[in-house]
Amino acid sequence: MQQLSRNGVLIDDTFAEAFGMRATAIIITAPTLKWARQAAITMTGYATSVIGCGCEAAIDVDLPASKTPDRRPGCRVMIFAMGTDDLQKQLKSRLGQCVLTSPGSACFAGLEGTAPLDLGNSLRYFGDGWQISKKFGGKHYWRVPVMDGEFLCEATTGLTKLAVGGGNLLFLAADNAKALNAAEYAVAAIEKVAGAIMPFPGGIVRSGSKVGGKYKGMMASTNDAFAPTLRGVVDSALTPGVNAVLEIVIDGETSDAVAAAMRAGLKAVIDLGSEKGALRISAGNYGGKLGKFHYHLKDLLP
Amino acid sequence: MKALTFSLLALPDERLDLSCLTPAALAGLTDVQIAKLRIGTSRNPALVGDVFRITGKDVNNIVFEGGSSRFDKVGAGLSAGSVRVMGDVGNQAGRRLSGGTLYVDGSAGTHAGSGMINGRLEIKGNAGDYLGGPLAGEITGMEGGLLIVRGKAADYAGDRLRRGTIAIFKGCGDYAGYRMIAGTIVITGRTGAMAGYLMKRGSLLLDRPPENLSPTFMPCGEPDIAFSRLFDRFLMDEKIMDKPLLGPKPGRYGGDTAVSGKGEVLFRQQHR
Amino acid sequence: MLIRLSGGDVVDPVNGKTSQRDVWIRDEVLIDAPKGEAADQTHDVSGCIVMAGAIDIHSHIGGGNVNTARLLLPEHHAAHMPRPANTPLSNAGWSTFQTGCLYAQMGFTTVVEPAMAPYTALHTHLELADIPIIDRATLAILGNDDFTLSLLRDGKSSAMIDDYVAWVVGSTRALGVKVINAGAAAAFKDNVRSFSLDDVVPEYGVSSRKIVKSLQSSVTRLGIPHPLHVHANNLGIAGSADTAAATIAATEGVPLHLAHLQFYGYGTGGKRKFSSEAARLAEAVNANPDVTIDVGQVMFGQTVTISSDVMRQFSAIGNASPKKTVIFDGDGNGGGGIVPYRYKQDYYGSLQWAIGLELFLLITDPWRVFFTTDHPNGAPFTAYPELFELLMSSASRDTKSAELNAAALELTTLASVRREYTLEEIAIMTRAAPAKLLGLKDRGHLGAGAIADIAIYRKGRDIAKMFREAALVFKNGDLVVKNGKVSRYRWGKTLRLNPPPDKAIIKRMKTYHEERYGLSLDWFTFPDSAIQRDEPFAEVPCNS
Amino acid sequence: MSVAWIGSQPVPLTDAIRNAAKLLASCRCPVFTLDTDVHGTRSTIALATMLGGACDHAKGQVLANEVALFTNHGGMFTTPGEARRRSSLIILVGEIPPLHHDLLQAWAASQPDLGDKHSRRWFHIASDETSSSHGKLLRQLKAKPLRGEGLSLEATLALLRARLQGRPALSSLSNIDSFEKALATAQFPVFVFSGSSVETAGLVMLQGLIADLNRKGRTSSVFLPADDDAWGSALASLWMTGFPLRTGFINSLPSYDPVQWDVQRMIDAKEADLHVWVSGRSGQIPPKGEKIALISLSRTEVPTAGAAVTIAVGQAGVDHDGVAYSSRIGTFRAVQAVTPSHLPSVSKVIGQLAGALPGRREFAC
Repeated sequence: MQQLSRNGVLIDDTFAEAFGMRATAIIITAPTLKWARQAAITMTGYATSVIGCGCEAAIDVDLPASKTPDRRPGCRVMIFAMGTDDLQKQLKSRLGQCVLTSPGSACFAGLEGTAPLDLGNSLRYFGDGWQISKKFGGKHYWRVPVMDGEFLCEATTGLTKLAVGGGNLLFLAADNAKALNAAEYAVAAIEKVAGAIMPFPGGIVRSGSKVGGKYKGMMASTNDAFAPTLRGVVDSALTPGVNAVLEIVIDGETSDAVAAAMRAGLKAVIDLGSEKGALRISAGNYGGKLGKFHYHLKDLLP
Repeated sequence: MKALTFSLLALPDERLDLSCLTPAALAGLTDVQIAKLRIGTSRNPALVGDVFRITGKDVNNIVFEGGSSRFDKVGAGLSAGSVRVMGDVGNQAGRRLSGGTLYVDGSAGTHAGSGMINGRLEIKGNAGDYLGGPLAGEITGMEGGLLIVRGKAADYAGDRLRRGTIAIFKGCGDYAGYRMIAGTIVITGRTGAMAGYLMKRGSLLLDRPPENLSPTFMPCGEPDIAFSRLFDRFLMDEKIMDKPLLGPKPGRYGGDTAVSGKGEVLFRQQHR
Repeated sequence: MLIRLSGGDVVDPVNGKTSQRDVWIRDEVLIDAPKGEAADQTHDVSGCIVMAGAIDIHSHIGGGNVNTARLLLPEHHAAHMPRPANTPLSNAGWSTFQTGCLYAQMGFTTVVEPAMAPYTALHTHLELADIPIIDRATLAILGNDDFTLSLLRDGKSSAMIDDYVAWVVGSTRALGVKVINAGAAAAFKDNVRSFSLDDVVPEYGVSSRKIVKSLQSSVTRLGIPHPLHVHANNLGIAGSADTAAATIAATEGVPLHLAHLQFYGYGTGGKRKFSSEAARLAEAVNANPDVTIDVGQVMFGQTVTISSDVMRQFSAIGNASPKKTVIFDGDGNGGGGIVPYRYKQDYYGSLQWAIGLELFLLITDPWRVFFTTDHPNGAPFTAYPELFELLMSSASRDTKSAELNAAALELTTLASVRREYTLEEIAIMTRAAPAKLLGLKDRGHLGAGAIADIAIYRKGRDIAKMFREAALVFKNGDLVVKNGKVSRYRWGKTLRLNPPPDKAIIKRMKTYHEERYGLSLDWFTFPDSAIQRDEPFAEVPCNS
Repeated sequence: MSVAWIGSQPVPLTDAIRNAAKLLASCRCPVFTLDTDVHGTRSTIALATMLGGACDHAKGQVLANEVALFTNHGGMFTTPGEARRRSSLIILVGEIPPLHHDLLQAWAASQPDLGDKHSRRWFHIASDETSSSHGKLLRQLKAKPLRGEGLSLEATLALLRARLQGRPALSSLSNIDSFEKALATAQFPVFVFSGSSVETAGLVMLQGLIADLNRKGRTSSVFLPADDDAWGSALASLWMTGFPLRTGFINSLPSYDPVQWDVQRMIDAKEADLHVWVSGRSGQIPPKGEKIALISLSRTEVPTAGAAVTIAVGQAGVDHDGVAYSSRIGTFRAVQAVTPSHLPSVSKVIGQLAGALPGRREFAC
């Protein structure tokens, strides 16, 4: 494989292969950022992968009070799924269990989108007839009485079909500490990119996978080519000196958002240098057969 | 292009039905054809040309130079474009307005904004009874849009409001929000007796504690709700108000319990 | 004045086959072609169909409940704005004035208001007298009043019931008797909410069946030409076909007219437990020569339901559109309910529409099925032209069906029925048969001696247009409509029976009203002069 | 004795008719104020249809209040006869006009003979102030007041409705417990109201209350119009034009608008230029100080001050036979002349006016 080098970090001439997804976004506000984030974090828990969780979700960005509809601090949360029905189902149950329940929360559409997804429309019945519908400024809200006042929730949010899931970067490092350091730098940089989320814990995944496995029914199994302990016994992608690999998976509102996120992550890890971080950066793909979005690392370099 | 302008020649003896003078109705007509439209309502009804001098060409931008309390149904059915009246209007201004803007530089008679569906109607002066309300027999009032009265409104403002927002700045008479179905009425200044009588749902938003409510309105404390901030912001974004109306912890009454108790009166707390 | 209508196709099944012949009018009546006389006026009606003036036997055109509907719905005019523009008949026409004009323009010359509460007879007649051009008549409602129910409870003689019925018919100037959900309006005042043929009115212990049977017998014995006009129990309810079938079976050899049968054509089949039983009812009607029915066809759009079946109307409040209603617990027979309603092309509306047409098409004898929409309950009478077209053209039924709810239509036989009414059958159903049913020997046909009520339609492919705008209409020999427009106003008469009153019953009524209402009987009766028109009434003889 | 005047000058009736017809033919916007029986109303409306202009009743304001209950809401009603025979619990709503006191006293003197047949009990829904004339009636009926401190009638009705549905409210009502007990036993309670005693809003509240009670039991109301003739005229207008009074005719087509066609308002605003006052009621004359031409059809022996033409007319049921709405029976009644006189009926005079108009138009009466 041809490799490029930047600041001592080798960049594989490969690409991340990603898929079209359905996505939505909501804005959660609360009396304080802490409680807005709490609602958001709870809502996006157990949402790392559509395979096991039904959706992939995370906080996109925090929003200052001046940028939210009700002038309280908040954050924008994005949720991704493979189909509209899945997305609606996940949105409804997570909103009901995690946002409605969270102290002082309110919830608004975070995306214009091409079609509506129910927010308050599906939760209003919690009001048992006392819910209040309000339409103004071209928007529709529900006010549901709860024990600390009202849960204010926009009736719908938008759905986008232009979303992309599965952008990724692989950081190959000399040891675990350096791999983690590189990944953390990447996460911090990508968090600043609007419209892109990293659904795995802290944005990082260590159990990269390949499609299928030897056991029946396994949809995915360990990415043995990148598992350092197997370097000698399998057809490994790892080069000598690499003893740990961590991956960042990126879902974006648009393909551009994924590219921007990868670009930011690449830059951060390159800037960090091979001494403190990754020796080499790669990306995961399936040979280009499965996903229609290909992000070539060489095109994204600083 | 200069606005299509109707300059009042002399005050008419009769009430005029000006519903035919909207952009959609006048599109494609020549000045001569317009001058021949019948607007009078008595036995020898006046034509447009008898009452107005017509100048300008831009049919999407209609201006009445001069007004009268006999100008009925100004901007009725307006769906796009702009109508401005530099004076008073009579009854049913902006009746079933569904888009565009109607601006009245003076005062309006009864039923201004009756059955509005969308769009914006702003009245600089006062409005008569039944602001936004239905005509006799109709069972829903305003169904959407923005209706702003910078002066006072008389009785039954927002009668059977179903959707949309009405804002009244210098107080109103009795029975504001009578039989409201939903929607929002903002009132600053004094509100007369029996506001919200028979309201089913909907919100009356006041800048002060209400007086003379029916005993079927129950105090509901002053919980902190996000809605008041959201709505305050809407009022300012739309340039309806220049400062917050309710603030974060408005007082609340629920009512009319004679009907269901699902409507509300929210008001700005005085001590804040 | 001698008028000749020359060259038209005369459709007059009572007097022979359809043929091209001249029709002659002398003053107010039809005559055979006079020999050696020249007409003062000749109208060339070649290319036209000539029929007798049409007769509507069941149309709520005036009286307290109709006027209350006007009061409740001033916005209704707007709901009935002409569509398409400039076709005057597409406007329902609320006023008495409009009613007369709109009927005349379609070639109708006699219309029966089928529900006059006896205590509001004066009001009804004032309204009917203000309907221009056409003749009117009305049926007196009985069967829910304390007096009738007390007679039945107390087992009084049939002669006494006959005397009472005759007094009511005579003093209210009715052309017949109607019973509306017999006993239910009385029971509703006692908080009964559903009422069937064998249910019993509280306080009286009298069943609905007993009331109907007693009045049916009285009407027959009194020689009232029109059989008892029955609005049966359970109108509009899924499963009401059983009630209608039971009522049909209850004729027992005595004539009976069942009103707006469509509203009883409902079974409980299908997913929505609302299905068509029209075929079964049509079979029952076909098999029972004592029964006549009118249909009460449903057509789509905004209308208002007006009925003295106060129990039924109360139960319909929830479906009111727009949501405002009047429910009136009147004196005895005088109650009712006004419930506005919009027939939508949904499952229910489609089914109702189809059931009405099934009845029209599956009942084989045009002498026993009558053309009504139960105006305005099923549709305003201004929908008649479209209905004529549906009856006369299976293709137009197919076209309309394609717009409607397929699931509903599948539960009906409509698609398989290809019958098309002929002009002769239309003439029987809307002219000859109503005249016979009502005992009006002077109309419904074009034979010599009949009054000159004539409708002339210009033949054309567009059946609805043909019937919407009569080319010429004559009423009592007066030319009143030209090219679908009223050209001359006149005042018709209200047709009534006048059975001789029995002195004893008058005395009894005086006592009853003084005791029970604290008022003398003359508060409840009126002289002809109260109508303030020249000869407002015309008498129709009872059968001897 | 004179029956017609031009200005203050007695003239033969035919001259007055001709003169009035001239005024009618030449005016721009005639308005008609009615206060007459059904046939007087019918003829006046027929004339107004020919001429354009508008028709209103002399008591148009309170009539509009009553009409609005129906046009805006509807309700549940019964007749005075049915109330008398069937209701053991009568609730008076506000002040019932004196003209109906005889009826109420007749009920009090009788016993229901249908339904629960209990002797009648009376309640009275009242505002905090009640006039003394009404107080006497209430004492005679032994009507228990339902009222709350400082509450208007509209507020009291709201409170009562909330209470009967078990919903909370801020005040309490006198005698409410005994009222609830009475309601529980009566089979056909009847609320009695008039348009003069409650604003339309209160009437709508009352009908809501009645609708609530009819979910499980039976209750109705008797409407006693503030003025029988006014209600009769409204009904006649309804069948003739499709609309109640305060109907105008633009191009002979009727339009109903209780604001626009308020005749007194039109006169005050000088939108009208000819006022035709049509009253067969003794002593009733048009409001003074009107600044437009006036034709007065009044039951009078002297010319009406300020009228261009005055024609004396009779009253139905006094001077001549006629038909009038009667709240005793809740429908129309033929009334006979009590003291037949030479005074012509309104309908006759209006018919002559119509006949004297130039051109040939259809007079629908």
